[in-house]
Amino acid sequence: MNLEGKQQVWKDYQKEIADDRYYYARSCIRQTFFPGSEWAYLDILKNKLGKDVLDDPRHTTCTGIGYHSDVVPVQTIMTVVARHFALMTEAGYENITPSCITSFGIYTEILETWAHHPEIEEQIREYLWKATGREFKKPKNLAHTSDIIYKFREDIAAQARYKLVDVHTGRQLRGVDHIGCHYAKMFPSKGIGGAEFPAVLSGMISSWGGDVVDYPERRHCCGFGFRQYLVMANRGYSVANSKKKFESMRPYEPDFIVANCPGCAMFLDKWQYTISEMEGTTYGQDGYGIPVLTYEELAGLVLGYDPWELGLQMHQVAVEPLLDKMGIAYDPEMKYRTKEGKDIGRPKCPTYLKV
Amino acid sequence: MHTVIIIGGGPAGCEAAYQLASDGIQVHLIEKNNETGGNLNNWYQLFPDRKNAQDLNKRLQEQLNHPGITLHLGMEPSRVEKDGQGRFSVSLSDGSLLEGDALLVATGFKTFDAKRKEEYGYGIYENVVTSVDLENMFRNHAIRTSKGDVPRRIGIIHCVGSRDEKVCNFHCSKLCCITGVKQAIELREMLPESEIFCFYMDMRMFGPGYEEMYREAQEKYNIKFIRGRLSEAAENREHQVQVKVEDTLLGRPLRVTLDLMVLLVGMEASNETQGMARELGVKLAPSGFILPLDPHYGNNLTGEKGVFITGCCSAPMNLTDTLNDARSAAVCITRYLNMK
Amino acid sequence: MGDILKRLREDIHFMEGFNSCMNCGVCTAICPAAEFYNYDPRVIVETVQRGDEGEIEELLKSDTIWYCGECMSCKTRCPRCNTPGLVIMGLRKVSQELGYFVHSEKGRQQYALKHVIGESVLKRGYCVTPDLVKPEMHPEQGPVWEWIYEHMDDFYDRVHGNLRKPGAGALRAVDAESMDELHRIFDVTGGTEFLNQIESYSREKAEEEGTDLEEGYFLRTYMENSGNHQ
Amino acid sequence: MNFWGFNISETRSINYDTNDKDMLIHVLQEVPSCKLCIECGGCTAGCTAGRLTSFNIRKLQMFMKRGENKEIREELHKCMLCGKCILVCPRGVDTRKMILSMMKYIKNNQK
Amino acid sequence: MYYDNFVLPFTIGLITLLVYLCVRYYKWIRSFPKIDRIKIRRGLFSRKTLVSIKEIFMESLLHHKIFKTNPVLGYMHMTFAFGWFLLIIFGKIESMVYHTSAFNPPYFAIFFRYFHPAKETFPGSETFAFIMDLILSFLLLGILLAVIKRFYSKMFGMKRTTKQRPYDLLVLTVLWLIFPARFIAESFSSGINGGGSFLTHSAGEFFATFLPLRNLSYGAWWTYSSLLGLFFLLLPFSRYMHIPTEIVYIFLKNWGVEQRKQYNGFSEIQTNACSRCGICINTCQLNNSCDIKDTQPVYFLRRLRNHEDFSVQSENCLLCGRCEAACPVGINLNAIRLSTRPDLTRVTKETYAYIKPKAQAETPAKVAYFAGCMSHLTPGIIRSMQEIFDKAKVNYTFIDEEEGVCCGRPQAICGNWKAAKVLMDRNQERIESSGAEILVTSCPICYKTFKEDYTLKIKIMHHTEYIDMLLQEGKLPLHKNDLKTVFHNPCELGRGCGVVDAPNHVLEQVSQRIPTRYDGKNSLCCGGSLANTVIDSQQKTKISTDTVKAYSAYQPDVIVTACPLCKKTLGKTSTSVPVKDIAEIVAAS
Repeated sequence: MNLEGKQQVWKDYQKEIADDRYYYARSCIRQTFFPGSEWAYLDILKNKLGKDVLDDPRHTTCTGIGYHSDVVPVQTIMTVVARHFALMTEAGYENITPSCITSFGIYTEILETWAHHPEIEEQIREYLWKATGREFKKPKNLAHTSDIIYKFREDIAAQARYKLVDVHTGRQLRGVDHIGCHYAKMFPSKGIGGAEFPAVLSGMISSWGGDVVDYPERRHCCGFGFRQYLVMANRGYSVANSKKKFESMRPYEPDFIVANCPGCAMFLDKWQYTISEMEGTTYGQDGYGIPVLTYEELAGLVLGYDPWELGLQMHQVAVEPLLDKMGIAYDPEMKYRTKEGKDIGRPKCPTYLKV
Repeated sequence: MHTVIIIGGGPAGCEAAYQLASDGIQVHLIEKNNETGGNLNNWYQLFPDRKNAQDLNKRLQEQLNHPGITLHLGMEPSRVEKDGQGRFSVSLSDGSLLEGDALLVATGFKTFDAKRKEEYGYGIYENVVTSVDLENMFRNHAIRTSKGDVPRRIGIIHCVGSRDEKVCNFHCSKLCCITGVKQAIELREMLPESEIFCFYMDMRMFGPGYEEMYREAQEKYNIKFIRGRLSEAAENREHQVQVKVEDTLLGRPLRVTLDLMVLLVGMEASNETQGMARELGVKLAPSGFILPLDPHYGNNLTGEKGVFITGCCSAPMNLTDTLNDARSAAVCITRYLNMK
Repeated sequence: MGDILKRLREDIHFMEGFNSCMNCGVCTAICPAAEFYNYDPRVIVETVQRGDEGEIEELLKSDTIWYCGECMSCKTRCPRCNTPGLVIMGLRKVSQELGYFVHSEKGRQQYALKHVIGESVLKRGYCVTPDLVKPEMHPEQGPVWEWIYEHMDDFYDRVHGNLRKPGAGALRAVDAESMDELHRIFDVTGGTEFLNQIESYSREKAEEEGTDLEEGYFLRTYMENSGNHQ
Repeated sequence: MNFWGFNISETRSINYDTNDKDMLIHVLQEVPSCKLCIECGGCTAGCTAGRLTSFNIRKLQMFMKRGENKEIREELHKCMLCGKCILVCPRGVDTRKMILSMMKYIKNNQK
Repeated sequence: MYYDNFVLPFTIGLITLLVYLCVRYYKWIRSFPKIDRIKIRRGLFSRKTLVSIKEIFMESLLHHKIFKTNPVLGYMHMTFAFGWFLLIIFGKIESMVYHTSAFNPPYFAIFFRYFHPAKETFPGSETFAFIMDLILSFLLLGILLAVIKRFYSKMFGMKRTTKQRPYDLLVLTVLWLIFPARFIAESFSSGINGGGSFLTHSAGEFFATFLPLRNLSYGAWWTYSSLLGLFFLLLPFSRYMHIPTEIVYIFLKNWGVEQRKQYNGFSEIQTNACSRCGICINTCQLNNSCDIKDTQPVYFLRRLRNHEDFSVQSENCLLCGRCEAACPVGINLNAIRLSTRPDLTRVTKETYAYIKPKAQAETPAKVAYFAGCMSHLTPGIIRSMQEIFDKAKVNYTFIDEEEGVCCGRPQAICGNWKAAKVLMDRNQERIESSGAEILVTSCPICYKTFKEDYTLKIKIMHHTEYIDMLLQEGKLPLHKNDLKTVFHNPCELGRGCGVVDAPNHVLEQVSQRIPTRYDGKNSLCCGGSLANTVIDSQQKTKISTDTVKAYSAYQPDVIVTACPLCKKTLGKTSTSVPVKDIAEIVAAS
């Protein structure tokens, strides 16, 4: 693959990202499955990069999962999002940073729709006023939280305690990125690097010393498909799509997967377990899975955060092989304990997948 | 004696120059490159008769030896002005000035920049080439993958940069289909063992002998035609290209790995065509080509009196049509000059 | 123009997603649903383009429109700037408005989605919360999740969660005032009505079948798979 | 219902790389005119069996060309061999012989 | 006792042959289906046997049919068969007269001239000698013709003669040599001892002038006997097996044995009854239009007999039946060819399960019209039939107007009888549910199978017959016009079902029908036949072009046929003369 060609593409897809003062919009899935990532993101921004970021206790879900499950109408989700804009405006912020690809896609779509159809924006303003008595200004800048990390990836690299390098051999660690469909497929110009050769995560990997693997099914959906996962009967679709990706990336022997979207991260992690149970197949080395990280976790590891504080024990696929390669010190005893060190038992072992 | 200035020394400009000169008109032919022929210089064989393109090119060049024709090679018009009597003065890049009674724009087309279709990976994947690159490979008689192997499976992708809103080209370039068929046949002749696919949406076999050539490609050369537009290409570890299309006539997604992928790049108005249109205040069609005064009767005329157009600056055309169009433009100009 | 078409043309997703189709199949080529279901977004758009009311009605009553995963990969590709995914959203909306969704196995699942996601939004202010991911309903989540689920209260603290507590932070409880506002937004914008509509059509269907909506019918829509979808 | 409540779906994609093209080779040898098909669907439009059931001769031959032999095994016996399709084909494909050739292949390669 | 060792080759050969034939025929006949064996038992002592004997005389000896087709060829065959027959008969009589007993060993009559001392006279010995010489010369002339035919076949009005393989050439040579050998042996004996008549006597005297006959004569008799014995031993494995087999076949045929769908002993008998006269080669349009020269019955049957691969030849046949109509032996060529086509179908309960039965008609119409699949591509035929029904005020129901089912014959003619049977059963149900009394079809293919393979209890008519009936009953108003027509009788209709007169009647009543040499059962094939799966569309087009050319030579205004397939096929190539269906002509008149 010709890197220069890719760099040419990346040049065309550089979006504007605000420097500071972000209004944080949380994600239902991230907080459920990766609460440590959320904390790490806020902590990195505030304490490592010295940025002003507001975690507003009042905002709700964007209803995105309901919207894409077709149980929440478009006017409703627009008004819910408009309320978030109002909260942001009231708090004196102009830059909104959702921490979820579904939300990011929806925010982008809503702003685009309003740009094309001002009458809809007007209608939504009326709805919001009627329902909450609030008014809003549209955000000046919309960026996904990963965009922010991408923007400051070199600052993070400068503070890094670990690199994405195998400390035993000096080999660059191979990382596979998964940016999530709604990040750039709907509006390629809103994603760093565009939809075809996205750079938002691969940029982080490169900056932090790793090697990016561009495999054939890189762009394929993880298979969430909203209703296709949420309803049990449909999950065959969901897992099959992830499997397709695993099969395609396996020959490249990646050391880790980093995902943009909390949903994708969760699925790529959990489906490895399911596939191993159903078919006996594992995709990592020596019977392990391929560790799946969120970009916050990746940044956290590079910056030397404690893996268990980041919540890496919540992953079904063991992350220890990656930690070992990176030379990160961790206390295996503490993996499944509470903050206070209380023993609350440990998860059962899967049949095939080594943990 | 009348003088006509022709801008662009491709097949259209050359043929028009010769026709006008033969009618006793003084012709100035301006060509930006150091040789005439334009895009024809990049071609190996012509369709449907598979004649060597350079033979035709040579013939056109020889015609330019006519004493009535003055060639200005390596020149570009920097400014064009029209006086009250309808005479044109054209300043050339070397500072010289030409004067003429009529202006013929023959600035032609350029091929679509395949890099703009990122998902096809041109310039990124090692074994993705354009139809222009392939012509070059034909001329060197070397069809090889980046590793130097004989490609065992080759896919030809139609409609690259044509009929595609995503690159703002709504128009059909019309020649790519037959070019694809021709190239498939040429590939087969050089690589008798390879499997060759064409991924098309419609086979637009508009010219005489084209449909027959298409049929022959199927029957004699065993070229496989699959109706489905390329959606996405990816490179695997062996640097092969994995393509995803829908086999639309089966209604099922199709996955196939190619050793070499050829993009049939479409035609766009050349930068010079667009520049001349701006300079002369001539209207452009939404496709970016120059809009003729009337699509049936005035296809060599523009809204600007004394400014004529010919060849691919007004629409994608094959060589036959281009040469016809050039002759037709010559007739229009002669009549215009006689009425003046 | 028939009622369905009229409704479709008024739908913003449909408006944005449908221009004209030349059947090139670019959408189907990369569609994750076309890969695993008997599904072809190109054909959906073509059907809509033909504009036959009866045909579209049949489509709205079929499993077909429910196969899409709304990943919107199709939007990136279409050379005519259609978005079959958005067309699907329009079709699904109309199917639910007119009650056609209960005619198909996959359509009936809307009740399960309403029951799980819709109600969660209105109850908790989130689409998904840890307590919603019950291990018995989510065997694929694996033993680690089961362990987390069982020690939810002890565990989230460790990873800086603020589970069901006031204030900021992951998994915090949404305050009452915000919940009120959320409910009012649903009322004002038709969100509540839409959810009720799904429920009432589903209730009719459940009664017709003699099952209890929240138990038997819910479980059926959540788990039923005829296997005839490929 | 299994423990999971679902199975991993199988792909519907045609995988040309791995599909078995043995039947294709056999049929093309016996009926070279198959190469001439332009997939216009004329054969299918007038098909006697096609009026009564889902039989689609155009697709059948395309499935063969892609090596999707399972579809052929499922569909082939629906043909009545009436030969109407031959009269319609604008490219002179011997569609009926193609069917016979497939039948022959399947008969000779039964597992 | 009249005996010499040289008779041994002949005698052993003859006995071996007879034993072989008995075993062989017994085996074949035993493999017949029961019904056919019953027919033999019933026919054996009936008039049919006498009829057979007459036919054997006419065909096996006189070769009357070959004579009719080609006199020179007929003469050649006759000299061989009849000449030899006479030689045996008169020789036997001669020996009986001499011996005054009917019981003498079979070789005695054959080698009479050796055993009979020349000086010894008996009643009519001179006459017998004369007759025997006459027959021998007759035979020798036949051989001369055969030799000429082999090297120069055009003289016989044949484009080409049957090609032989080396073994056949050997047997042929042996056969050719038998009579010259007899001639030489008899001449030599005559040259030594006298006797014989104008041929052998004169030759004997002539040979005696320069040959040591005493040394040679005995050897000549050995040669003659050996050739005969060799011929008998070789015969069962050569084309000359047809000589005895044809006789057996004629008996069996007349007793009512039929060629069935399976290839069985009767097929073997027919295969062996082919004399390879080669007449089929010249009637075959694949030969005439496409230059295909290996598939005609003579070659096909030879492959069958020799157990060579016949799969291509089996399929490469239009089943137009022109060869069968011309075959002097009357072999069921189409049926045999069809019986060799393998059934590729496997019937399960899924087979054609999608064909649903039709509801019983509440008020049945008198006539049920079945257009046939192909007719739906020639809507002119259907519309004309509907007009005709309306004009004749016939109450009819259109069975396959919307959802037709194929008659099953296209499957059957590929050998796929199993699937065909399912189709036929389902279709029969649907036809019966109409409750009609007459089934009219526009397609001769359907017509043939309705008549032969279905068990319909209603009257089945092709539309030509039906229109003819309407005209005869005066139910159809008639206007004769000046249109000059020629009639192309579809293979399945004329030769296939014997419908010859009806279309001619109809055409004569509505137009100026020009008689052609292709009328009736001599009609050509249009080339569109579904039966041939080997030739490609260009070759079919060639046949059709030639057929159109043949009809166009009569300068008709229109070529009329009575089959949608013929109409489409001929119409494809006939650009100057329109091709119409008889129904269209009638409807327009």
